[in-house]
Parts: sequence; C-alpha cells; structure tokens
Amino acid sequence: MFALTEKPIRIGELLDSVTRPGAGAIVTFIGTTRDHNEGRKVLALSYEAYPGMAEQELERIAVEAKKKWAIEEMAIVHRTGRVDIGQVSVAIAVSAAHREDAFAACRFAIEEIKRKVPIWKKELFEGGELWIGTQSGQRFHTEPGAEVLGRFAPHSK
Amino acid sequence: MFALTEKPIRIGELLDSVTRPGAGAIVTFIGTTRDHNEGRKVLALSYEAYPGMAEQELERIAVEAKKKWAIEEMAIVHRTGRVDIGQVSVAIAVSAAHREDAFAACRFAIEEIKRKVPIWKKELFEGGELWIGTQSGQRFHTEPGAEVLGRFAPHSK
Amino acid sequence: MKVKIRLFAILREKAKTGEITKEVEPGTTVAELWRLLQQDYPALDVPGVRLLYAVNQSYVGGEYVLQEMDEVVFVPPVSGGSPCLL
Amino acid sequence: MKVKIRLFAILREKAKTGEITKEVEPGTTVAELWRLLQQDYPALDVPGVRLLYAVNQSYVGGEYVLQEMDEVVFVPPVSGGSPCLL
Repeated sequence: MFALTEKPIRIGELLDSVTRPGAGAIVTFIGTTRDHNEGRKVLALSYEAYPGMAEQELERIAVEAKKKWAIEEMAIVHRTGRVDIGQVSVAIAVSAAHREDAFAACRFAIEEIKRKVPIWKKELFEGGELWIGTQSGQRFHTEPGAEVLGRFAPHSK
Repeated sequence: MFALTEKPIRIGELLDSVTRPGAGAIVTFIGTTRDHNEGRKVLALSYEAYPGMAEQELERIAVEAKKKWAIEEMAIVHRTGRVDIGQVSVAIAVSAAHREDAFAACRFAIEEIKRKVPIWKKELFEGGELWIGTQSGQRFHTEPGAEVLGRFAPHSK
Repeated sequence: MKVKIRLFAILREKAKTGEITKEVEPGTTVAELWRLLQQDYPALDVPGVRLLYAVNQSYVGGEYVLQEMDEVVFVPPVSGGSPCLL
Repeated sequence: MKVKIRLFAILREKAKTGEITKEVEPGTTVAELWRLLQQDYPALDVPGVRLLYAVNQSYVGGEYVLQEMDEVVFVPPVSGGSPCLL
C-alpha cells in the first residue's frame, strides 16, 4: 500500500496490510502536526503532492529497503491537504522476521520520504504561512556525493 | 499506559495515549507471533507475567527513556496467555517532538523489555513446547558489567 | 515543439498557475527550460531555493533533452525541509 | 520466620506449584533460600538457566537478607530469550 489520501489515515488498515505469518516485528513511524516549529506557533500543516510520481517514489523506497534489509512488507500512506495539530500526516509500517530489520527500514523510509518524494509542506502559523524548505535565507547543506541539480539563487545566473 | 492484558491489544488506544500537541513523531514497535523460530514450526506463543512487578518494570523503562531522550510520552501494553500467529504480543508507542528521539527510545524500550521485565514466553511448536531462554544447553553471553545474580547449572553448586 | 510544465507548492503560488504549455526549440534541456520559464515568470526567481527536475514522473539531470509533450515538473524542496538533493 | 515464594513459567511447571510459604532462619539470604528450595524441590534444578532474584516486586542481589513475609520471586530468563542479566 503506497498511497496519498485527503482523509484521516487509518493506522489499523496500514498495520493489517503488512501483517505476515513470517513477521515477528512491525515498526511504524507516524508523523503528526506539532504545535511549534523554530519558535513559531503552528496552527496546521498543509501538504501538496505531485500525484502519480509521489506514490511511485514511495513504492521505490520500499523496493530499495527490501534490497537492504530482510523485511517482509512495507506500506506508506501520506496525507494531502490540511492536517491539524496532533493529526497524522504520514504513516509508515514495516514488518520483518526480526526487529532490527524493521527498525532500520522504517527509519530509512522516513528519511527518504523527506528527501525525495514530491510532497510539499506548508506551515500555517500564527502570523503567516511558509513553504518548509524554501525560506529565504535558509542554508542548505550539501551531502557528500549529492548532485545539485538546479538552483535559483539570483546570484547564480 | 503500562499494562498487561489477556485481550487483543488495541493499537489505536495506545497511539491515542501518547498523542501530544508538542509531538511531531510517534514510533511504535509491535511484536507479533512468527510462524517459525530456529527451524521449528511455531503454532502459537503463550505469555506468563508476574503481575504488578511487570507493569512496574514497564513504567520504569519509560522513566529511564525520558531521562535519556527528549520524548513526550511512552506507552507499553503486553499480552498474557496464548497469542496466535500474526497476533500482537507487545506494543510500544513513543511520541516526541523529533523522530530521532522517538526511534531511539522505542528501540531502547523493546530491548529493555526483553532483558528485564518479568514476562515469560512459551513457544508451542509442532512437536512440543519450550520456555524461551531456558533451553537446556543454551549458552548465555555475559555483557560487560552485567551481574549474574544466580544460576542453577548443576556443576556450579 | 511543445512541453507541458506543472508547478507545485511555492512555484505554483509564485507563478499563479499550476500548468503551462510551452513551445521550445528541439534540443532544449530541462535546465534551459527553467531559465526560459523564469523569463516568462520573473516571480519564479525565488532566492535560496534549490530545484530538482522531473520529467514524465521521474527525476532527471539538468542536461536532459526535452522531447515533444514531455511532462516537466520543477521540484522545490520537499516536505522534510532538509536539503533538496537527489 | 516465614517468607512467601512465587514461582512462574518453567519454575512453576517444574515445581508443580506457583506459591510456597517457607519457614527460614533470620539472616537467610535470597540466594540461600534458592538452594534450600532446590532441596525441597529437586525438579527446580534446571540445567543451564540463570536466575534473577526479586523481592517485593523489585530486583535484588543474591546477598539480600530476607525479612518476615517478604514476597520472593526467582526470575528465570524473560521473554527475550536472550541473556537474563540485570
């Protein structure tokens, strides 16, 4: 199950979709809207996705995880639209025979989602709104070996 | 929430009990009965607990985790009695502002449960049954600094 | 030769549109298309933001040469709020 | 002086009882109680299993000196199936 949804995410369904007789462990990661961020009072988050590619990239993360760890199944659901405080924006479930693999693959999945799945987060805070990752003046850190595919800083033209 | 239960564990309740406005992440670990173990075909597991002390030790793990990581809340529920294949034997949920803390504390909790909470697991497999951890001839590894409080190997008397 | 451009999130808001069909010369790369688009929509010149390029729902490098009716998406930093690197 | 012993899991099955009240001399340690108990119940002499001691629902060392009406539990390896060490 690799899906986008505008409706509240049902964790039970996600768990059912990865439950396997050969699995002794299921690790889940659930992202929720936090009421504060970098000193701002957050009211809600709003997610926008590139449909089609987003689901495909989610599934690609599972394929990659299965190459790296002995996991049984992975499922990921991501919300789009407005997500209020305490509500779930993303849920990942990973089943495996052994817990070490489930933990590692789940951690990998959330890092990969936040790195390369085309889903964008707008923070609605007291006094304004902000697309996360695109604040003017934000400093980006280049990872070793990572390729910067484009930029639009005015001085780079 | 630190509880033993004879009934199926409800993950939704566990999640609700750790959901906090200040949390951006919830990590859960769910242990399920696996259909195989060390070459044996497993039919079910059966858990027996020392009531009172077991819950107290679960809560102690949460207290310890809160000292080590910036987590908001932890909840742990453990089944007693027979748990069939694919059913949940233990569930841990940890909420935190940031995912790193939630992952670390959740991992810590399951390792600690399996190390020192007085809950015992009997494996019912095709051809017999076995209290896990007490197989004759099992070799125990001593961790550095760990204190062996007692033993009853016949040669040690 | 025509390509279809889709804009999301901050780019969609800046350009005030989510979809643009643009006529380009054969041989144009996706990085060149971005610079052409910024000429059409100066509001897209958002400082300090790095982009990825996606064509037909897969990430590509800036040197990718556009084909007739390609669907092009310029991907601003995704939800992590961390560096937007492939 | 009386103490209450509770047995669980493999120990309960081996001894065929879950609860034993035992008369001990003042000054008896919990480790000594275990050896006395093994004399009463030779079936408890399970090879290759390490025990922890708990008194009144907390782990204690083997040198703990028993008090009147203490609840003593000998804790065989717990569910992890890994080394049973405090």
